[in-house]
Amino acid sequence: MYLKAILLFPLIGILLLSLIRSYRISSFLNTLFSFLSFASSLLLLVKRESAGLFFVVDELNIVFILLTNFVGFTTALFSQHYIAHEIKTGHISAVSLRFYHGMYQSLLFGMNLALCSNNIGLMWVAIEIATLSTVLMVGIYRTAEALEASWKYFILGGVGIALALFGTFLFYISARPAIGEGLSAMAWTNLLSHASNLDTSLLNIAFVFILLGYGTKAGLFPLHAWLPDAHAEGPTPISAVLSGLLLNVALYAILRFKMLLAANPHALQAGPLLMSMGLASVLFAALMLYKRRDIKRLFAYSSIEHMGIIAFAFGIGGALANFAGLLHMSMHSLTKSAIFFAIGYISQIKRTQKIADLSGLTASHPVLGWGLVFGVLAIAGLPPMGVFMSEFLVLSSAFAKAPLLAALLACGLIIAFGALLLKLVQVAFGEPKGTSTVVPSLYLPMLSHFLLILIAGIYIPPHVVEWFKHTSLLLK
Amino acid sequence: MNHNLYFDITHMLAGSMLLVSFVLLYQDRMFSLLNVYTVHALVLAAAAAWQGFVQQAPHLYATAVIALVFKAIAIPLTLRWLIVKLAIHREIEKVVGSGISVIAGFFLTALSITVMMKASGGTDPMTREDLSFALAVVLIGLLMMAGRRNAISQVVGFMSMENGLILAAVGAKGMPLVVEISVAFSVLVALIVIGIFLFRIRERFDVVDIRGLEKSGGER
Amino acid sequence: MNEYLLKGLLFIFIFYISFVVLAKNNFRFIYWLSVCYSGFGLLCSLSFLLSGQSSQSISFPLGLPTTGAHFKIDALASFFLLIVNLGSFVSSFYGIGYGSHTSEQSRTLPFYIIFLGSMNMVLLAADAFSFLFFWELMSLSSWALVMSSHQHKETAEAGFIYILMASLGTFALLFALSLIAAPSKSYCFDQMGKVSMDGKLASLIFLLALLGAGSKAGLIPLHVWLPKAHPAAPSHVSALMSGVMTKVAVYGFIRIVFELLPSQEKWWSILILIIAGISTVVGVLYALMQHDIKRLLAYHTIENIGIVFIGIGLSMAFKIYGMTAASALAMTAALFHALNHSIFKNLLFLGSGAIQSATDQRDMEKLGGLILNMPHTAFTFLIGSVAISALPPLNGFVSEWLLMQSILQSPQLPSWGMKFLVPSVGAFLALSAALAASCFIKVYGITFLGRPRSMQSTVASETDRWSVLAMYALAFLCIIFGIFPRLVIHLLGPVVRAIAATHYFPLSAKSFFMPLSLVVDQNAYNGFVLVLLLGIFLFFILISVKWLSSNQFRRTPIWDCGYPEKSPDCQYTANSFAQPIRKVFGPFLFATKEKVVCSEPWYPKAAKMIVKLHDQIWEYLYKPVAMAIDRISEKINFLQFLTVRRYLVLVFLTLVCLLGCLAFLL
Amino acid sequence: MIKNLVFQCFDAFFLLAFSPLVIGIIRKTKARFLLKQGPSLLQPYYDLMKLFRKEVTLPDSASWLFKATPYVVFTFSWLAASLVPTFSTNLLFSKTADLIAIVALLGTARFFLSLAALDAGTSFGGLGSSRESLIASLAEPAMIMIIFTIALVAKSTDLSAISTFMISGQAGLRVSLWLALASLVLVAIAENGRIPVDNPATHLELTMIHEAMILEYSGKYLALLEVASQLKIVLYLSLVAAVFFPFGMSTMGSGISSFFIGLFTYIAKIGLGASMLGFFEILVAKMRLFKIPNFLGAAFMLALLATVLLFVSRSL
Repeated sequence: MYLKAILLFPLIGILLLSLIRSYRISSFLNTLFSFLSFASSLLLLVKRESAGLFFVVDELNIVFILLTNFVGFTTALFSQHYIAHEIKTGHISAVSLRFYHGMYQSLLFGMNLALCSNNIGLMWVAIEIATLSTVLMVGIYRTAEALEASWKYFILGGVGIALALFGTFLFYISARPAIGEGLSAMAWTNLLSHASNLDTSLLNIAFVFILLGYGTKAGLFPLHAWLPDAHAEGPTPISAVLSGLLLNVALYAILRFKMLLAANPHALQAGPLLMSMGLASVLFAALMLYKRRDIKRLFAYSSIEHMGIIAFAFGIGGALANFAGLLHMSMHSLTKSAIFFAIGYISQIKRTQKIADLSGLTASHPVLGWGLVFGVLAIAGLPPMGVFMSEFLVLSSAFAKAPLLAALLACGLIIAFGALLLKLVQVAFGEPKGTSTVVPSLYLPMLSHFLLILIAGIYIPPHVVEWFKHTSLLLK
Repeated sequence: MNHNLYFDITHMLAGSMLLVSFVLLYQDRMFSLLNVYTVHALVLAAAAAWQGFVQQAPHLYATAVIALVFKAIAIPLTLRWLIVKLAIHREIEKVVGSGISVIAGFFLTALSITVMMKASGGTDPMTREDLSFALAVVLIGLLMMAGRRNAISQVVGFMSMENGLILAAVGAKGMPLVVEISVAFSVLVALIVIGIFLFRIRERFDVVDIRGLEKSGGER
Repeated sequence: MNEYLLKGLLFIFIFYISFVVLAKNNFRFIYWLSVCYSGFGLLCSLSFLLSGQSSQSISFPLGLPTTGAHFKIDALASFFLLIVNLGSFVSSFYGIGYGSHTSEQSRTLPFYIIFLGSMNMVLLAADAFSFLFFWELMSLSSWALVMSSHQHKETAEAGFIYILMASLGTFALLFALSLIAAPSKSYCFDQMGKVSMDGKLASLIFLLALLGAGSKAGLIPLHVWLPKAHPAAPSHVSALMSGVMTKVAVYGFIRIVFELLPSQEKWWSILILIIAGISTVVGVLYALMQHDIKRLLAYHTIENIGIVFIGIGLSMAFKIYGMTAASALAMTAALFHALNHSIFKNLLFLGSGAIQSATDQRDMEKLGGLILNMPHTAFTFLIGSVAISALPPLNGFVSEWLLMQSILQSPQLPSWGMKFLVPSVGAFLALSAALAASCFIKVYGITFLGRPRSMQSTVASETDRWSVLAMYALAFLCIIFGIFPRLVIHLLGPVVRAIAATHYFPLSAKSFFMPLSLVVDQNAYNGFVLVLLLGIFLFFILISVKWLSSNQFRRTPIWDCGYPEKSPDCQYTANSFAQPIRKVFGPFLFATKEKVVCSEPWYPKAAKMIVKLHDQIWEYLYKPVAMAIDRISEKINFLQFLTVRRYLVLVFLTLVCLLGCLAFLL
Repeated sequence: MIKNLVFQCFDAFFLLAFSPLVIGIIRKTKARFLLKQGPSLLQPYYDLMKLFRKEVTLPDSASWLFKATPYVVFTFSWLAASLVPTFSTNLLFSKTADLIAIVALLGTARFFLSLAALDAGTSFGGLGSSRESLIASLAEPAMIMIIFTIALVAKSTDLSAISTFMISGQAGLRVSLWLALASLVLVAIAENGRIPVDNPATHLELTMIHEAMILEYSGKYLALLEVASQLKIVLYLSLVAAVFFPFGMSTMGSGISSFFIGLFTYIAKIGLGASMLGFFEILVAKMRLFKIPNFLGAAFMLALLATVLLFVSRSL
């Protein structure tokens, strides 16, 4: 029932919000619906339903459902004030506003559906819904840059869609002889239990397509091209959700498929593939960070880097590294969205996204400035924040298993850290410059994320550990 | 009819789709490109219908109808209208020449056949060959997108890729209808979005050339 | 009882950190709290060391899931706790007064607390995660402290290099610890050291530990951040960073290499000795070339860390060849020097802080004559200078004497390489001690003596009483540990026994005060008798001179061989003082270029001398890397500006490549 | 114990009384070799008496350090000198400091002297101080290598133990010891500021080092510093004697006759050493400042060679 609820609330939200014209009501309703889905996802913790042919809630997705709805809710909160200012400055028209809120709920719906679907076809549909909603939202400012970013996202995303769909077909075809025709051959639970009987070679080809298809969504190098622009040109709440959630959902899909491969003893080792793509993403993003001049694009590249780390972690495999990967996914989404919250207000206050025009924020705007410092240090993997723990686990298991690659990864991390720090010092320290406007802002979303990652850096609840551990075993 | 004939006809339909893909690759005029694409969609419709007949799966007829009405008639007409309206019916600018792209297409076909033949030892030969043709069509569609500068021709490339996907889907026995509908749905959405885009682009630029669109190229 | 102490330490830590929120900007409160906190830590470590109990450990279900957070106090940890808390005790005390001279307290206070706490916790941590957690937290909080004067451009650069090097070090340590943890499948230190290991792997771990700890401690060539970052922080923080944090790095090195690794290879000690020897001499030569007083002190840290590592390297060499007694002696010397350095380096940094707050100057060329205006600072700084120059009868000499004695044990090493290497290191040590002395003649002479070179220096006044008290406390320790070195050696007993399996100076109840002398083989040094004799001789001379000579005196203008010059600019400067040494060592080490610009006789203009020093390590080791990264990022930046079609080509090629791999490889 | 204390006290005061005479001997020797009459052997004593009686002038800018330094320098030098065995080994306080500590005591004295030179804020003071630091820094490694060589042979850095060992003749004739001796002589010349490193007899010369440092001193302070530098010369001469020519030394516990024999041989040895130093000084000319690193480098190389040869000869 709760499962239905997390799907139903956004659905109602889509319908209702695309009709309401008033900003006040619609933004409130947007937050309310996000909160309702968050609340029902919390209830999901208490009572879990058994897997059906279409939906499933298990150890792997429960954390992500919870996380998605939580970040969805906090972002909705953040977006209330953010969008209010955008309307005031005339960046967003009334029509676009209806569109925006509708699409926001449709994005949440898509992600929830993708996370709890037990059917590879349904998951594909869900991810497409989510992608298309974000495509539309990225272009909402209608500036040349925004449209271009949106177009880029659409074309590359479309190709990704096609590739992922082909992969999905291939999975079905490989499963058909073992499970039989029809829907049951597309259900995760069935696929997993019959994994060792699936057609091995088809599975390999299918995985390549899935990796490229969903990898495009996850922004792995060299499929990343849409990501920086989409983050930079869209409204900041969307950047937060993109980085914090949609990338995770795409990776989650890859993980599901990797699980099948892992359960089949003869199938291709997905590890090296993920590792090399992850490593390439980390190194590439790290080097790209240095020449960035737009602060949102900077953190978009940082997201690519972190997706690379996660892919690398799953690529290494083993209980520890998989655990680390899952942890890193959750930590990254919390941290990165919080950073985007801070940046959103900062760019509104300073009316610029150019790094060179921002300076001395800790002096002029202590909460935002120090918030940004905290977030960047957290994302760079410094204690006592959660990313430190996940990076510790990733690197330490990598050092033990593949020292050379791990050393390369560490190099990439240091290079990226250097770049982020360089920009951070420029933005947060020094003498403040430029004029600033007063912007109504709500720090609660940002601070709540920070509190969570702070706690996670020191203590992870045993339940979460259990879920992650169980999943790690399945992932091999 | 005996089993061999079934097989041959399936083979022929899939093969002709690949052939049409090659023809698409070869085109260098806007209208003829659309015409060839219509043929592509028609062959797909035929293949879907044939599969529906062979597998005795009535829902595949629906797929065939969708392909016929939507891809073979509606979309080419829309695009033709767009081309006229935007006055871009000139030669397609290619990055590489037709000859080279056709050779690349051959390589891709060879690759997909190698991959599929090597792979599906356990599956029946019909699915296997069907799949290898479908994969080739998908790859060629992608090649087209990568090799053309013009937005319309890229869209055509994209759609031929979708056709390849559907070819694979209809070849797979017992594939639930959910998937086809979703494909149709996605194509529909894709078109709508493209339409919105074209209009928006029209508001600001006079050409639907991606180069014009990419003028700003992000941050400098 | 110690269990309670350990628990107390941990709980008070949490309690203490949580006070940041309450105290806001009441800096006196925070510093008093820090005094109490480090005082408690000091008591804990002393009681542990004196009671001679075995280790106590405790664990919490925090930190790494399933492993938990483990904390342990043992002899080694408690000795370094002593160093850390002694330093932070005095620095916090100093902060009570010094705090009023600094602006923007909110940028230092929270991080100061975290810094102190994390240094303590690194020492207590007993699993890899907690260790690195607090290690990195220590770097992070000290980075924030460095960044507290964020308006200066150099600070940003210093902080940047610092935190990058710190992360490099952390990654290296993480690498090392992961490799140790891998076979035993546990991150807990207690289980980690128990597995035997392949020699090559152990060597890799050693190199990584050296890289990790060395970069934090400031061994050459990993030192580049140190002289930039340490001076940038507020002075009491510089004192902690230089005097104390580097010791935490030494602790980390000893913990990993001597405890977690089952055995040591022969060439390790050779490598350590070479690096440490070079660090001592090059560190002090760099220091001699400086005229920023805090930067100079920071360079001296490199030298002293080199000395500590010489002791560690010797101890390792002796241990490998089974000479446990000599190993214990060298380790005693190393640890003693670590303690000494933390004391006098703290003292000197606090003194420089007092100068800075009195004159607003760190450049020695603008100071002078402060001995008249700041008598207490001047006196304590003099004590610190004598101590750091390794001159008797103060503590710096005792540890260097012990180190020399352990160097004298080296001919018994069977390896020929070591036979030649160790005496050369001894020569390096002697050279560095003498150069340190001349460096501090320069520092003291230019800063405190002579005539004031600037207005601020003329009108400077003595610093506040808290700061003075803090400095006197440290100066007192310098003297006490020089006269009664056995006090420290007694404390070191359990530590050295834990590392080197034996203790050179036998521990007995009697040996606490008597005999006061240190005896190695037949060689002896007795600080107490020495001071006693000095006192008697001095007394005799004072009496007899008073009786013998005329007691008339009068003040006159300076004579200066008949060429007196009124302008203070005609005094020797820091730069000119170092000129002979620069001329001897400079061309080789710094590629110095000196150029004298004299105007033509008919066009009178001040003559100028331009000295250019190049940090060759920076230019040949670090700059190329930075340039390479910059160039690569410039080269690949075009990937941001491709057209959609080109991105599609990328996707397409990736797909084809992967399919090709499937087709032809599998 | 009491006897030992008496001997030790005698040693200290004997050195104090004897050291100006050594300077007298050096000056006399130099004068004689230059075919001059030269001042009386007792002239240094007269000079000191004169200085002690004179009024002190203090520079305006001088601080308390300026006044304290002569006492500090004197005390440290005197203590260091009286810790070196002269006529007898194993005196009461010989276990207080070994050779390394004695050298370091001189270092403390030099440290304070160099500081005092900077105190008045003159250009000459800084010049002397800066050059002295250079020489001291370069001499230090050579000294340590010498100590190392000696300690390797005698298995100790304790001077009494070294002398006892050397007297016993176990050391034999070793090339290393001769090299070490040569090196020690070079170091001693540099440390004491004798020709060719420094010329104690000149003023108003840009090459002066030690004299430049004490330029502002007068009266009793100057006298104390003079005595301190004389004690330092005696110290080095005694060091050479005790390590390389220890014959005739008495040891604690032996009779009064051996005490007298020791004392007279000691006076003879020091006298001989002083006149050899005087002779050497008239043979060479003062060096340029930047030749001194080469000079001390040679000392270091000799000492290093001594150590290496020692390994070869006995494979310790």
